[in-house]
Amino acid sequence: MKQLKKLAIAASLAAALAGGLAAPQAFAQAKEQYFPILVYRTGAYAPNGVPWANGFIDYLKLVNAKGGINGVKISFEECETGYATDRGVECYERMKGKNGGATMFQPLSTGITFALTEKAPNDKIPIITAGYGRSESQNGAVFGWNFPLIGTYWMGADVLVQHIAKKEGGFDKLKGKKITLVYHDSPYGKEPIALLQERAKMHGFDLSLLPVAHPGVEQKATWLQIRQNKPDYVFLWGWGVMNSTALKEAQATGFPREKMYGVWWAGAEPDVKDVGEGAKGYNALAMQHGAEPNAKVVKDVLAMVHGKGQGTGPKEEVGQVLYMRGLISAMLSVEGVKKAQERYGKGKVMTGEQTRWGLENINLDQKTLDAMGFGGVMRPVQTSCLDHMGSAWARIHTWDGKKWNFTSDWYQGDEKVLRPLVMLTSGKYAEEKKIKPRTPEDCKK
Amino acid sequence: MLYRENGQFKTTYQADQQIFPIAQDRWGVLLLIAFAFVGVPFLVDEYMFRAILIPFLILSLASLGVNLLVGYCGQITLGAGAFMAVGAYAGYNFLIRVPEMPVLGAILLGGATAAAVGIVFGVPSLRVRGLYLAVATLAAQFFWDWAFLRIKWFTNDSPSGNVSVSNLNVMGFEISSPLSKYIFCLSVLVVFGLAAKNMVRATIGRQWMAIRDMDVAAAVIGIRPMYAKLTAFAVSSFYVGVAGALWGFVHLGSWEPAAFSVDRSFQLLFMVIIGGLGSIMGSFFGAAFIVILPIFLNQFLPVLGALFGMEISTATVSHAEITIFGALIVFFLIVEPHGLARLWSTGKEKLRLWPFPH
Amino acid sequence: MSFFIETLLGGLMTGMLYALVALGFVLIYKASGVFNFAQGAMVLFAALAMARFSEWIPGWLGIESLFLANLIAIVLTVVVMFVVAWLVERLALRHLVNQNEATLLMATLGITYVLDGVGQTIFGSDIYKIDVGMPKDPVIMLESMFEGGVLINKEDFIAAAIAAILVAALTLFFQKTPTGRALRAVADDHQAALSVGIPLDRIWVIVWCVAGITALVAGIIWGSKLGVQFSLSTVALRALPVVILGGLTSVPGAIIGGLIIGVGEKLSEVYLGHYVGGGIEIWFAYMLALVFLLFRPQGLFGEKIIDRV
Amino acid sequence: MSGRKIGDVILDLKNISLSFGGVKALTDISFDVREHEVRAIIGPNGAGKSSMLNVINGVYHPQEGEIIFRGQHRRDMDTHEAAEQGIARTFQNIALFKGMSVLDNIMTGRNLRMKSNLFLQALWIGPAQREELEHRKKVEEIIDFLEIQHIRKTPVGRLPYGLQKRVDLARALAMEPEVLLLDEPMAGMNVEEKQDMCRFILDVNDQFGTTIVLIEHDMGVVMDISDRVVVLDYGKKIGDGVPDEVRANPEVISAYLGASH
Repeated sequence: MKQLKKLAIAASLAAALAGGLAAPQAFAQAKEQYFPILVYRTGAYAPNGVPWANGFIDYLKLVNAKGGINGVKISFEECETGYATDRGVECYERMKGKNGGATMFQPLSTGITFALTEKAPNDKIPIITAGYGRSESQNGAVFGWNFPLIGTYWMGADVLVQHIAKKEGGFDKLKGKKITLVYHDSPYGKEPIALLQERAKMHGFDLSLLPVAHPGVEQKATWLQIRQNKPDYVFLWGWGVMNSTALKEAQATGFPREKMYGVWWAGAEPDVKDVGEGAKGYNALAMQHGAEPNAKVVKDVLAMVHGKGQGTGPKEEVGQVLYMRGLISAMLSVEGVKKAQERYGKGKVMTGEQTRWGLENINLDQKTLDAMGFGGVMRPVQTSCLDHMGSAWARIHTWDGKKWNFTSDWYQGDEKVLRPLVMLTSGKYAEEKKIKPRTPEDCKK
Repeated sequence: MLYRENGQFKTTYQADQQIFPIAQDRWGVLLLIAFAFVGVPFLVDEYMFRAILIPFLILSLASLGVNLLVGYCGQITLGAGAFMAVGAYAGYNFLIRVPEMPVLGAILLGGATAAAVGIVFGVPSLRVRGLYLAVATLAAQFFWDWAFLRIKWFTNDSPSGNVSVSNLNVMGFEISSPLSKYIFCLSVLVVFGLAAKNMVRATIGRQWMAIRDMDVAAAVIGIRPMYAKLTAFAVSSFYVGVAGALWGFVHLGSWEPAAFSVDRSFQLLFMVIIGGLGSIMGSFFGAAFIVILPIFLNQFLPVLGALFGMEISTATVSHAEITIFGALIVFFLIVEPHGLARLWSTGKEKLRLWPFPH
Repeated sequence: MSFFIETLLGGLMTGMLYALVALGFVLIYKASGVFNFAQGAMVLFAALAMARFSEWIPGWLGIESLFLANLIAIVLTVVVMFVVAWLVERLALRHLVNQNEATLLMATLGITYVLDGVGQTIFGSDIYKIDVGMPKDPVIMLESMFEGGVLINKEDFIAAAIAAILVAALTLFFQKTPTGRALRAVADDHQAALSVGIPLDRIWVIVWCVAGITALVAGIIWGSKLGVQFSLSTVALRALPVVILGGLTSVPGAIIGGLIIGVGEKLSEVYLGHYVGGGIEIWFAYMLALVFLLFRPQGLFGEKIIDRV
Repeated sequence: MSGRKIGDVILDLKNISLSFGGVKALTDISFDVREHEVRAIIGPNGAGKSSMLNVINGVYHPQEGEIIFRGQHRRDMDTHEAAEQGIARTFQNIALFKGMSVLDNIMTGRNLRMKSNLFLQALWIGPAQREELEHRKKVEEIIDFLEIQHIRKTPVGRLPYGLQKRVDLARALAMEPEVLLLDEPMAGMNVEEKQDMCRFILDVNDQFGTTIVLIEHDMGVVMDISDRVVVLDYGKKIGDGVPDEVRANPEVISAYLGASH
C-alpha cells in the first residue's frame, strides 16, 4: 500500500508536470494548407460521426494524391470532441494557431457551432457547417465567418413541405393535414420549428411537436402519441441512435414508414442498417447527394486512396451517405482555398481570412462539378458575401430495405419563405451583438 | 530544513485562528496567488489560457461549491450541473432584461438565483440522505435540462434554445482577450476561495461539519439541521451558479443546456472526491486533475505511440483516454480515498521532518 | 380507453426492462453496499460482446445456424461477464472495503469509463444488431371490446416474459441454493456472515457475476429492440429512480418500482406532456421517486432507518 | 457537596410512555429533577435509561405523558428548543464530530450564542471576527478546566477513548447549560480516568451550579456522587429516592443490585 501511495504521488506529480508541458507542438510544416478536423469517433453519436470524418479525410488525401491545391499539399489533424461543446472548444483553441493557422473548422455539431460562432470572428477563421448549424447564418452580412454551405435546416424543412404538398396535389391540399415533428431535444432538433410554423400558418396544416430527449433510446411514449393522433406525416429530426430507434418504434406501433420523412442527418446507412426491412419505404431528405457508389469521385478515392492502402475507414463505407457528406464538405472547403488562391496567389498557403474570401466566391458550375467527378451527385454552387449557403437544392431518397434510392425530383428551397426568416433572425442577432452588417462594398475588400 | 514551524509561537487567539497558521504556508500561498496574477500571464500562450487555465479556474470555483455541500455538509449531490445551468441562464436573463445591468451584477444575481433554486431542491435533504439524496438531486438535473430547452422565456425566445452573450465589460474593463478573462476569473476565484475558507473556519462551517459527522448530536447541541443543510445548499449553489454564469459568459460565450448536462454533475463530484472531501485545497487539486488529465491523455497518447513507431487512430486514442481516465480514478480512490489533498498534507508532514525522518 | 390500455401496457413493458437493470443495482448493493453505477455500462458491455460474438462466430467456426451462433455467443458473453466481475472485485472493490458511499459510487463511475472504453476498443463503436429472432411487428387484439383494438407488441411481451423468468430464477437461486443463502446472509450482516465462515470476496465475485447475467439479459432484450450502441449505457440513468422508489435493498422493490416508474413515465408523457411541450418523462420519473421519498425516505420496500444515539 | 443549594423542581416528567413500532421502551414513568442536584438514573441494560435522556432533550417524542421544564408544560421536547433552554448532553457511544479538531468540536457548543450572519462570517470581518475570538476565550477556559490543552488541535478521531469522553463533556459544557445530561460518562474507563471524570462532574455541579442528570453503571460512583437516584427496569420505574433509600429497596435489589452482586 505504501508503495502504491508513493506511486500515486509520483503519478500526480508527473501529471502536473506533463500538464504544464501539454500541447506538444507538431513539427512546423511550411507550405502546407492546414485542415483541423473536429470528429467524434466515440460515444453516442460515433456511428454517424465516423463515416463523415472518413469521407472528409479521404477527400483531402485524394487532393494530395492529385498533387494538392495548385501544388500546395494539405496537412490535416483530427481532434476528438465526443460531440461535447467544451471538448470542441478545447480542440478549436488547440488547433487554431497550429501549423501556420487553421484554414477553417468543421464542428459537425450544432452546439460546437454555436460556441465557435462567437470565437471565429476574433480569430478570423471560417466555420463551415455544410448542412447543419444555424440557419440564419446564411446571411453572410451578419455571420461573416459561418458557411452553412448547400443546406440549412430551414431550407431542408421547406423542401420537405414542398414535397408532401406535391404528393398531396398542391399546397392548398395541405389544409387540415396533420404533420408531427419528432425532434432531437437540442438546438439541432429545434432549428426547423420556426420554418415549419411559418409554413403551417401559410397552408393551414396542423403541426405538432414531439421532443425526444438525448440520446433518444426511449421513444415509446412518443410513438404511442403518434399512434393516437394518427398524423398524416411524421418528420424525423434525429441524430445518431435516435433515428434507428424511431424507425423501430414506428414499426412496433405500426406507423407506415412511407409517411415518415427524415432530415438529411436522419437519412443515412447507420440510421436504417440494423432496422433493415423494417425501415422499408422510409424517406429522407438528400442534401443534394445520397449514397453515391457510382460517382466518379468515389471511384477516384477507391483507386487513388484506398487502392494504395491509405483509406481512412473500411472500403465498403466509401460512397455511403454520411461518407459523401463529409467528402463534399471537404471538397467545398478545398474549393474555397482554391478560389482564394486565384485572388491571393496560386500555389500559396491561404490564411483563414483569405479562405473566407474564397468561400464567399465559390462558383462551381455543372461542368466544373462533372470534371471533378461530382456529376450526378450535386448541383451547381454559387456563394456570395450575402449568401453563404450557395445552393438550396435537395431531393428525397427512400430506403428499399437494402439501399437508398432517389424517389423525387429536385426541389429548391423557397426564397420567399426562407429569406424573411433569415433576415429577421440574423437581424435580431446583429442587434444583440451590436454587429454592423457588411455592405456589398465591405465584401469587396 | 526550510519547512519548519519551530519557533513560531502564537501569542493571541487571533494569530492562532489565521487561515494558514504556519508562516511558510502563508507566504507560499501568497506567492502562488501573486505568481498567478503577475507571473503566469508572461509564461503561457493563448491556448493555455483559453483551453486549460480559464476552464480550470471556473471549474475550481464550481468544485469548491460542490465541496462545501458534499465535503463539508455531507450532502451528496448529483445535480451540480443543473445549478450551473441555473446560474448561467439566470445571469443571462438579468443581463438582457434589466437595462444597464452590469456584467458582474448579472453573474452574481445568477448565482443568487441558483442559491434560491438550491434551497428548494435542498428540501429533500431534510428527509433523505446518502445515495437516496444523490438520486433525488438528479431530479433537479433533469428538470432544469428540460426547462431550459422547453421554456422559451428563459432563452429569450431564441428559436434554437441557444443563447449567447458578448461585449463583456466589467467595471470599465473589457473582458474579451484571454488574459483579461483569465484575470477576471482568477479574481473571482480568489475572492470566493477566501470567503469559503472563512466560512468553513467560522460557526457556519462548524455547523455544516457537525451535521456531516453526526447529525443527531448536532441537533442536540442546538444546531438546526434545516438551517445548516439549507444554507449549505444555498451557499454551494451560489458558488456553482456563479461558476455556471462564468462558464457561459466568459468561457463559452454561447451555450445550450447540454453544456451543463448530467455529465458535468458527475465531473464536479469527481473533482471533489479525487481532490479531497472537506478540503478547500482539494477542490483545486481535483479540478486540475479532472480538467487536465483528459486533455493531456488526448495529446500525450499519440506522442507516446509515435515513440514506439505506431500511429494511433483518433478512435483508439479516445477509447484509451476514457479507459485510462476511469482506471486512474479507481486507482486514486484505492490509494488515497481521502483525495489528493491528503496526499498533499502527507507530503507536507514528510517535508516537515525532512531530512531527519526518524 | 384502448389507448389508455396501450399506454399502460407500454409502460409496464418498459418498466419490466427498468426492473431488470434495477435488479442489478439492488443485488450488488445488498451484498456489498456498493451502489454500482457501472450497471449501465455492464449492460452495454454485455450487449456489445453478445452482438459482436454472434456476428463473428459464423466466421470463426463456420456455423451457419443463427440459433447455434447465438447460443455460443451467449455462453461466451457469460464467460466474458464473469471475467469482468472477477476483475472488478480483484482490482477495485477488494481494495475499497469500508470506504464511504460517495467514494464507492465514484469508483463505480470510474469502472463505467473503463468498461465504456475497453468495450468500444474491443467491440467497436458502431451500431450493431442482436438478432435472436424476436418478432418486430405489432398485433391488434381485443378488437371486439374496443374500437380499433389494442395494439400489442409481441417483442415486448416476450421480453417481459424473459425478464419474469429471470426474476423467478434469481428468486429460486436465492432461496434454494447454498450460495444463495450465503448471499442473503451477507446481505443481512457482513460481520455475522464472516464469522460463520462465508468468504466475503468470493461472494462478491458471485454477486457481480449474477449482476453481469442480469446485465446480459437486459442487454439482449434492449439490444435486440433498439440495436446495440453506446447509448445503451444511459439506461442506468433511467433505472435510477426505480431503485430509489423501490428501495436500494429490496428485490421485489426493484420490480414493483420498475413497473410504477415505467407506467408513470409513459402516462405522464402521453397525458400531461403536451400541456408543457413534451419531453417530461425523464424528470417526471425522478420527481415521482422524489415525492415517494418524502413520505418514505427508505423507499417503498427499503428497511426503515432508526437513529440510535 | 459543599456550598451549592438544591432548589425547586426544574424538570418534571409525568407519566412518560414511549414505544417504537410495537416495542415499549418506557412505560408510564414519572420523576422530577431539582435545580442544582445530581440526579442519577440507573438500571440494567435495556431498561430504557438512554431512551429517557432522549425524551428529555427531544430526540425521541413520547406517545404519552407530559414534560414540565421550568414551569412550562409540554407534550414533548424539541431538540433545538431543549438546547436553547439550556439542556446539554453527552452520549453513551461518543457522538463527537469525527472530522473536526477538539477545538472545533467544543466551539460547536457555542453555536447558539453566535449571532453574526453568514456574510460577515464569509468576509471574516467586524462582529464575526470579534465573536469568534470571544467564544474562543470561553472555550479555552473549558479546555483548561478539563485539562485537555495538549490535544486542542488534534482531530478527535485520533484520540483515545477516555479523552474523547472528556471532549464530549467539554462540548456539552461549552453550551453553559443549566441541565446537563450525562449518558454513562465513565463507561469503559479505568479507575484513574473514572476518578478524574467524577471530579469534573462534581466540580461542574459545584462551581457552575449545573443540574446534572446522570446515567451510570458503576454503582459505587452513582451512590457516591448523586443526590437522588431513580431506578428503571424494563422501561418501568421501580425505585426513586436518595441513594440509601434506593439501596434498601427490595425491588431494586432483586432487579438490579441482586443481579450484579
